[in-house]
Amino acid sequence: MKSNITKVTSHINPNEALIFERSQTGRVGYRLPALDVDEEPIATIVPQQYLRDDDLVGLPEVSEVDVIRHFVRMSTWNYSIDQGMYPLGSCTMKYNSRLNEKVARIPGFANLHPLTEVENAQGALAVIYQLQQELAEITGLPGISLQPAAGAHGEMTGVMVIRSFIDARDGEEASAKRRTMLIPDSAHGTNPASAHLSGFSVKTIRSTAEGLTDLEHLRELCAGGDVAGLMLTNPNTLGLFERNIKEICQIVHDAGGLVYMDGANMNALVGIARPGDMGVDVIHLNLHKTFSTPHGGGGPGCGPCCCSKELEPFLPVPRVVQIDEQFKLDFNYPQSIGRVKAFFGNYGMMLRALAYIQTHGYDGLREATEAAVLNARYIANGLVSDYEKPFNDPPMHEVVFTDKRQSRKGVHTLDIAKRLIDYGFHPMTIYFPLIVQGAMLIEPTESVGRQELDQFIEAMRSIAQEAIENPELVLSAPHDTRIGRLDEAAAARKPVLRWKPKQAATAS
Amino acid sequence: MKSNITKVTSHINPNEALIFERSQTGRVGYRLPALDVDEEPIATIVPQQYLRDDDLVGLPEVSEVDVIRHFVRMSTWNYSIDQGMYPLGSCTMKYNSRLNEKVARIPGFANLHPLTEVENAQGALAVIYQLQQELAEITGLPGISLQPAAGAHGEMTGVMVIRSFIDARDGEEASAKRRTMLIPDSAHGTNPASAHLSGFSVKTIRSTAEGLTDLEHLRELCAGGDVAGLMLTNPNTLGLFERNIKEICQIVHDAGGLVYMDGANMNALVGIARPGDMGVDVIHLNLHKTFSTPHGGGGPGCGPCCCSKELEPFLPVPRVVQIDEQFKLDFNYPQSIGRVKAFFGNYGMMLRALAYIQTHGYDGLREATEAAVLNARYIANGLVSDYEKPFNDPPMHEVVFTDKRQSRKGVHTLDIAKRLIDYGFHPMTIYFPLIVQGAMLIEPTESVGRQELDQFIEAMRSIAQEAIENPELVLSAPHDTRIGRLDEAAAARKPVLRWKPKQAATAS
Amino acid sequence: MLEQLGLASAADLFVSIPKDLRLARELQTSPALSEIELLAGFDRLAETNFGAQRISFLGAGAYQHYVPTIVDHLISRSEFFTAYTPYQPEISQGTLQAIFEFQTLVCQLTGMEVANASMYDGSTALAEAVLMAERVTKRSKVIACGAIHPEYVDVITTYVQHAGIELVHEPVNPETGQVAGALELLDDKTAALVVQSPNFFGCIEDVAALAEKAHAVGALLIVSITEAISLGLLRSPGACGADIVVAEGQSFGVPLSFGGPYVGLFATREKYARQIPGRLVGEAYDKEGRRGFVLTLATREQHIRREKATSNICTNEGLIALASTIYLETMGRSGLREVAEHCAQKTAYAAKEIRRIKRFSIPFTGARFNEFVVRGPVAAMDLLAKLGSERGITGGLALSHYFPDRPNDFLVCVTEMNSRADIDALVAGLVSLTKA
Amino acid sequence: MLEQLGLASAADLFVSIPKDLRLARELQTSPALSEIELLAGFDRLAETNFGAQRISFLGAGAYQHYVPTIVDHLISRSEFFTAYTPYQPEISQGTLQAIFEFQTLVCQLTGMEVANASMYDGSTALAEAVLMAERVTKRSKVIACGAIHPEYVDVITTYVQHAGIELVHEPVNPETGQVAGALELLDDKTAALVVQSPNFFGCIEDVAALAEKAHAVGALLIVSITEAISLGLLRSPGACGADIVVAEGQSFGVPLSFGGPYVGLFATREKYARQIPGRLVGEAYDKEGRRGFVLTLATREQHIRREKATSNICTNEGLIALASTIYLETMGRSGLREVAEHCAQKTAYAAKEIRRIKRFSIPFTGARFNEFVVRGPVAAMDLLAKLGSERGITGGLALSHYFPDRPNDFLVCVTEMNSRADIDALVAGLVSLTKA
Ligand SMILES: Cc1ncc(COP(=O)(O)O)c(C=O)c1O
Ligand SMILES: Cc1ncc(COP(=O)(O)O)c(C=O)c1O
Repeated sequence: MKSNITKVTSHINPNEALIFERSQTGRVGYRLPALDVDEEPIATIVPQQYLRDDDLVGLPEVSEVDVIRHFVRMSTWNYSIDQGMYPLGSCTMKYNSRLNEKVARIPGFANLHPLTEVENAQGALAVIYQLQQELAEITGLPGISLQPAAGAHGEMTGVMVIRSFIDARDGEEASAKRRTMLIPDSAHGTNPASAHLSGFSVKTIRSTAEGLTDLEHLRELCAGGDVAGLMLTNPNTLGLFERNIKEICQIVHDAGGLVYMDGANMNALVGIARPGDMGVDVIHLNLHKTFSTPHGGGGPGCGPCCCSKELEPFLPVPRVVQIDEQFKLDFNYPQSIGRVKAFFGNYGMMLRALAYIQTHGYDGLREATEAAVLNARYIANGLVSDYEKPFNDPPMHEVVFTDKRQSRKGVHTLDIAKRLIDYGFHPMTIYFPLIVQGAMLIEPTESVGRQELDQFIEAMRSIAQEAIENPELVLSAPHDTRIGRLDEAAAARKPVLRWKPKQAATAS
Repeated sequence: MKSNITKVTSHINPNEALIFERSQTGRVGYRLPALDVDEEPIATIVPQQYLRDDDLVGLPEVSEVDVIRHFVRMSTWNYSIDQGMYPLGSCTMKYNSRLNEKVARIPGFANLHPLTEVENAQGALAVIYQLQQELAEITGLPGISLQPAAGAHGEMTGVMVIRSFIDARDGEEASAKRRTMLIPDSAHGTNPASAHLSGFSVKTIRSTAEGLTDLEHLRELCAGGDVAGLMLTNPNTLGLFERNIKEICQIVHDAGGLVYMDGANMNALVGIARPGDMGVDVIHLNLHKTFSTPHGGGGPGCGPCCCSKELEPFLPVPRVVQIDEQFKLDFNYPQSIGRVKAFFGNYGMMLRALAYIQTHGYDGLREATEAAVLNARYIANGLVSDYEKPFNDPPMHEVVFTDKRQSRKGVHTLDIAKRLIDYGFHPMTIYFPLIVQGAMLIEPTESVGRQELDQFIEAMRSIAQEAIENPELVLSAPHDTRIGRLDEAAAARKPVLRWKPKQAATAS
Repeated sequence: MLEQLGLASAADLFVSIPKDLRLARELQTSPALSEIELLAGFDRLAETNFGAQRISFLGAGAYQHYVPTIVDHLISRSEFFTAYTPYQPEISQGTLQAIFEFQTLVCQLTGMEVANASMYDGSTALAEAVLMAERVTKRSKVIACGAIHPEYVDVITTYVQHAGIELVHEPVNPETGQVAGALELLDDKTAALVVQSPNFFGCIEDVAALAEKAHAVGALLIVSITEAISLGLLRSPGACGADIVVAEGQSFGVPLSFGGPYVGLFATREKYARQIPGRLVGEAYDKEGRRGFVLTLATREQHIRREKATSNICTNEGLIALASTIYLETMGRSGLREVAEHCAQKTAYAAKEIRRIKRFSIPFTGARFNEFVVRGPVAAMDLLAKLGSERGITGGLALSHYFPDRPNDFLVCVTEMNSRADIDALVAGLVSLTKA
Repeated sequence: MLEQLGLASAADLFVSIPKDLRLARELQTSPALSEIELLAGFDRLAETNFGAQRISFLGAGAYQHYVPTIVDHLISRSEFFTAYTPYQPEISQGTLQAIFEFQTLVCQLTGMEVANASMYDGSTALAEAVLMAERVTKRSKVIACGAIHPEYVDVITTYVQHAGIELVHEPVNPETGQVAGALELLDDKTAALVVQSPNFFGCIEDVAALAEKAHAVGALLIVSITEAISLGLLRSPGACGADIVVAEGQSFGVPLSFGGPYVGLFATREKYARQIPGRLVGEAYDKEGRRGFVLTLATREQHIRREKATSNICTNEGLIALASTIYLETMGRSGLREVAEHCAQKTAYAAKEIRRIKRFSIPFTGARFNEFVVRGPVAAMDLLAKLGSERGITGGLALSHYFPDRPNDFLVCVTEMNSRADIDALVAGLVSLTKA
């Protein structure tokens, strides 16, 4: 326990100001080489009317050491994978290898311009091609586009591919009648949003009490003849494998639709089962989950779209192909949905993902999957005595619990999550999926050992105990952080989204 | 204030165990390429009697992510320059440029073997040569050896140079009578220790009430005819410039001795004044202080020895010389004291120091000195109202205060230092120099801005206030750290200097 | 552990997967490589990327700028690059405060009132801006004006194809290289004018004039910027009257990395804040009145609004936004200006020198920042190929790449990274390779 | 700030320096360079270090080993590399716990009871060991046995020259390459025998036998190791009876870096703990019983004992000791063994292949770990120079560098970094360059 300090208010780390508040006129943190061409008056180069006249007032003026201290201090306010278990369900917070970071920084890749003529970028294209091959083998789906920048972007791509395919198959007119995308109620929010972006309207499929897709409801919805496809996550967002997947695909296919699989949960399947073998037509992967490219505080990601041979002509262009030992860009896909991003996508992530696949090897990939599932199972087993587990099926790589028992004492999922922070853990995903009241979705990944799993289980049990004996303690958590719970409602009511100088702020 | 949490004992960061306590049989964190030569039974290569038979039991068995988490967590228990002001007097804790780190990691340097033939290491030798030239200009002393690995090592080198010089000048027999090294009572402990290593006995010179070398005492000690030299720090360890330095040198020289200057405080002089111009014969520099090579939690350092033309023949071999545009190693210094270290010294530090000198430029070097002195002066000014300042002379790059006023309330230097931790600062150097009772030696360096200086002054004043109003608060500091004050006496009484497995520990 | 769970083998973990769906063999992916082998393999591949080793004058949407060493050091801190989206503000303040600073910097530079936490890149940011203009105005025609990056146009085209938006094009004035300006298609059905400035041919557009025209019919003006360093010198789009400003932020401290990851900047007027796609960070306070930052206005987003969200974006470009933030704070007020000036000055020098070469011309008269089109006497593709293989210089981008009707044109970009000697070498190369 | 202090100019800060001692001009050092220029300059210099770009078989006290990527990442954390000596334990536990682990690892590997927090390098650690032996035994003769690294011998010679220690040498057995073994100089005035194993010629010494002889007359045995990886395979000096063990730790994850910074390991028996030079970290507890670590037994050290200290060392090699600690923990129990085995196996292969070359021989019969002397038919200096310039291979160290009487001998070192193809290329080079 901390003794009663009265004066500790100026501890530097907890109080690092905004950089704008630290700025002092005239300080600089950079140096450029002297200009080596004769300097012309700037207005002779750019007409005055196009020149900036605000002198960039407000931009910070700080020294290099100011910047270093600013960000080093701020960094200490973050929790990160490198500090411990980060069991955020659906996010696959696994260890990000330092080696992969080094690979991405090799100057021959890092300094390569995306518009370099292909003859001078063969190594870079080889990486794309190899990664395509590896992902095709892993998913069992031969058509791969690495252009999408994240999972949601991959979804949009995949759904557009479905739409273009149906347009081509049925003709515009018939296709215009197929504008429904089926999405389970447990799906991630990006699924309906992506479907909407592609011009589909969404119909929601119920989940069964077991936590699986309701086949009856699916059949019912498919009967209308307006179904373009189904977007299904597998294992689903409850961490359960949709064991009727083959039948599901059959039903959708029979109704003239296609099956999109959200591959965000591939960490449960790599090396064990392949979407392509299940009847799925198109999926996206999150390289920033399953393939360990760093989350970076919220990106960048990379969301490859992988599809069957049939759908391949519809993937974005350009595609990277190999012709006579040479890697080329092929733009000649007249049925393509078009480009979804400038250049080739988030290339740096591809380097890292390929490095991940190659350092693991086929056996290492399978073992990672096994460990991820084993760890989730171990947690499921360890917590079932203290928390409500709404579904009986053995979980795959993640497991969902609820606050049902704790809420009787007024302690809710949010409180449990916040209290976990005091125990040194990042909380699990909370209130997702939406269909489970008070959901706590726990995904340990393969990157934790038994010691840490035990610590986590112990912490969760201890919180369950606290919820009974001392609920106030849980309700007021976290106690050990730089700031307490923030008033998010007030923040949204009168949003302050940028810093402004003091006077200006009061003036406006 | 933290509320009364009762259960937070398992926070991961605060409780990272020793790696040996985390070890689990069979875990590995590395992978080597498969052996690509035919494997022979190992005993046919190395006779059994020479082979290890303990199977390396006890060495850790952990995964890569275990290692990452282990050190990342442990790192968070350290204070560092990058987090804030580190006003450790005599240590010159200035910002360590990231650019210099990058330079030291350029593969053409980092992968270069020290026994590479000189024709294949011209760039590396050029760096040594250039740095020698720059340091010669900065110190005004033309003979430079970069071989010493730290300040103390440079001292030993310099003192041995003096001894060999006197041997050569006076002959072995006469020289044998000159075995006294004079050292002020304010000197750093390495000075007498280095003198001793070189076979000298030490006589201590008193400081005056003003904090300077007592000239009378010096003359007295020099009268004996046994004086080989004087080791003087300038500015001295009280942060005061020895303004009689010229006279001091004269007295010593007249007595047949030489003057060694401890250059640890060169951050007060670079670009402003040069030891060579003061009459000094030999000095060492601390590249890890004045020239910003990182302290690294206690090294590595680099302690170049710089001397006059007269003493140059006595420097360690090999020397790096330039002959017809080619850099060579010259071993042909028959009067040399010999080698003080294998290879060329701490080469990586030389790269960084040269980068420091080149990015600053001559004007930047001078400005850094001015800022360092200005900052110390600002602190002196800011604290004089609350703390006892034992010397009147304006301080150079560091300033000494004492706990005289606070100790009346039972609050001592140690307590003030510990309390400063709660305010987010690293403490100053304490109880050094030994001649000032309750010394607090404060060296801000040039790497702090006014905002931080003001925060520091405010913190110190606040502590002075606390010492009056609530001494207990200061006496029990720090309050905000992972552990409290450790029982160092007990630790020294029954030293535990290594981890041992539990059983073995109880067995032994 | 398996034992403790009552399982006989790892395979038992997967009983919920029907047997016939389980892979009965190992994957046929690469066997495991050691670090030594892996690095050697990637090094070998990297060596064949000759483009990365040459003096380069390639721009066209991705720019070579100096990145201060501290940027990579700071983004490589575990606490930043191995954290996730800051959903738990109490243990994510580092990321949140950095994003708040990012949003502020983007506002300051673009002259706008609000900015989001980043988009995937400039091209997708532009597509999202078009979708947003439709939402805001409830109109469906969008006019792409003049020389917009062709790949950006492609991306918009993909995004709008199912959104009921009609994308039409206003041509380039062949003399000036700027928007032709007649704008006959502009009417009260128009949701937005889209303009890029400096445009794909390097010419600075008269953004203020376009804003006026757009506003006259109640349309929005969307300004797209591919070379964000231009903001250090050129009047901000906000000051010119833009309603939405998007930019590719790669120039702010992000390596070329063969096209990504980069970062899309997205800024608009305060009144449209609730129509912005993507994440927003706002100020918030705890019970004790301590300031912090949180993700806010989340009701716009997919995880709450699902198909009615302002966008489907979830993961954005957090770490790259952080890199830009560090870059901008390090360069600061004077550095950004200085870099921009060096670009403009060196470009002016290069243009002057190239114009002097026999049979070379600069077809467009519009004012430029750091890019311009050069017309040579031979096919640009061949000329540049030779310049590369014989002189080790990447001389620019052959415009035939996108415009088959411009065989002899190529786009040259000059930044602070090109020394005068580089420029002189380019000129010398062009001279000698086109000698009769 | 100047103003506030009542000063007119920066020059006024220096009034306590007599005017005639102040520099009246600017220094004539380099003008300020930008990051771009600085890096370009160092890159240019680095390119002329051809040695760094070649396949190499150089050892002789500095070794090429694989360094896992995480080592550099971790030591580059601000909290480690910009901290100082852990004088304030409450805010230095990261450094302190790491050193405690380092000390433990050194003990485990050397088979000794206590180890210090590091010395400058292997050579100075050996010199300090010799000084310590004198302190412990109060005897003054030290016998350097057999093939000790010549630069280490030089360093001992420098250190002992004023310490009243007589340094004598026991020759090498010209057949085996090991210590001749007669040890006629060994007597009850002897403070210590010093032996290196594997020795400078790569031969493993019979350390146990030497320990027995030393102990028989009350002398200590000091064992010096330059190739610390050998500890993964060879019996530990402690198990052989050594009293002080010193080693160069560079092989444990430290780049070659043209000779430094490296790290000296220093270990001995518990009973000599208070005679150890340098820093020691020990376990300690706070009032609440929480375990921590502190610098301890400081009364041995210069800052307290001044001229009576066990050494003058203050700054040591903290960060490099940390790198070694990370290396050792990453490789761990099995990795260290595996690296050592690869070295031994590849070296055996190389020796076998080289022995087959006409007119080449391996003069010493002593067992080896990863280095051995080769005798060629021509001057080694010339042969190696040609191998470098014509084949791009650094074939080893010409022994004439240290021993003019061994013109045709060179020392070859093979580690896990040398592939079989590298070895075959070396052999092919030797064959073709010595064809009559
Ligand atoms: C199940 C699921 N689908 C889709 C996504 C969207 O992926 P991204 O954030 O990369 O756009 C996520 C990630 O949050 C997810 O968990
Ligand atoms: C005044 C003074 N002299 C000498 C030294 C010794 O330098 P080093 O620690 O590099 O051996 C120090 C450093 O602590 C010092 O402050």
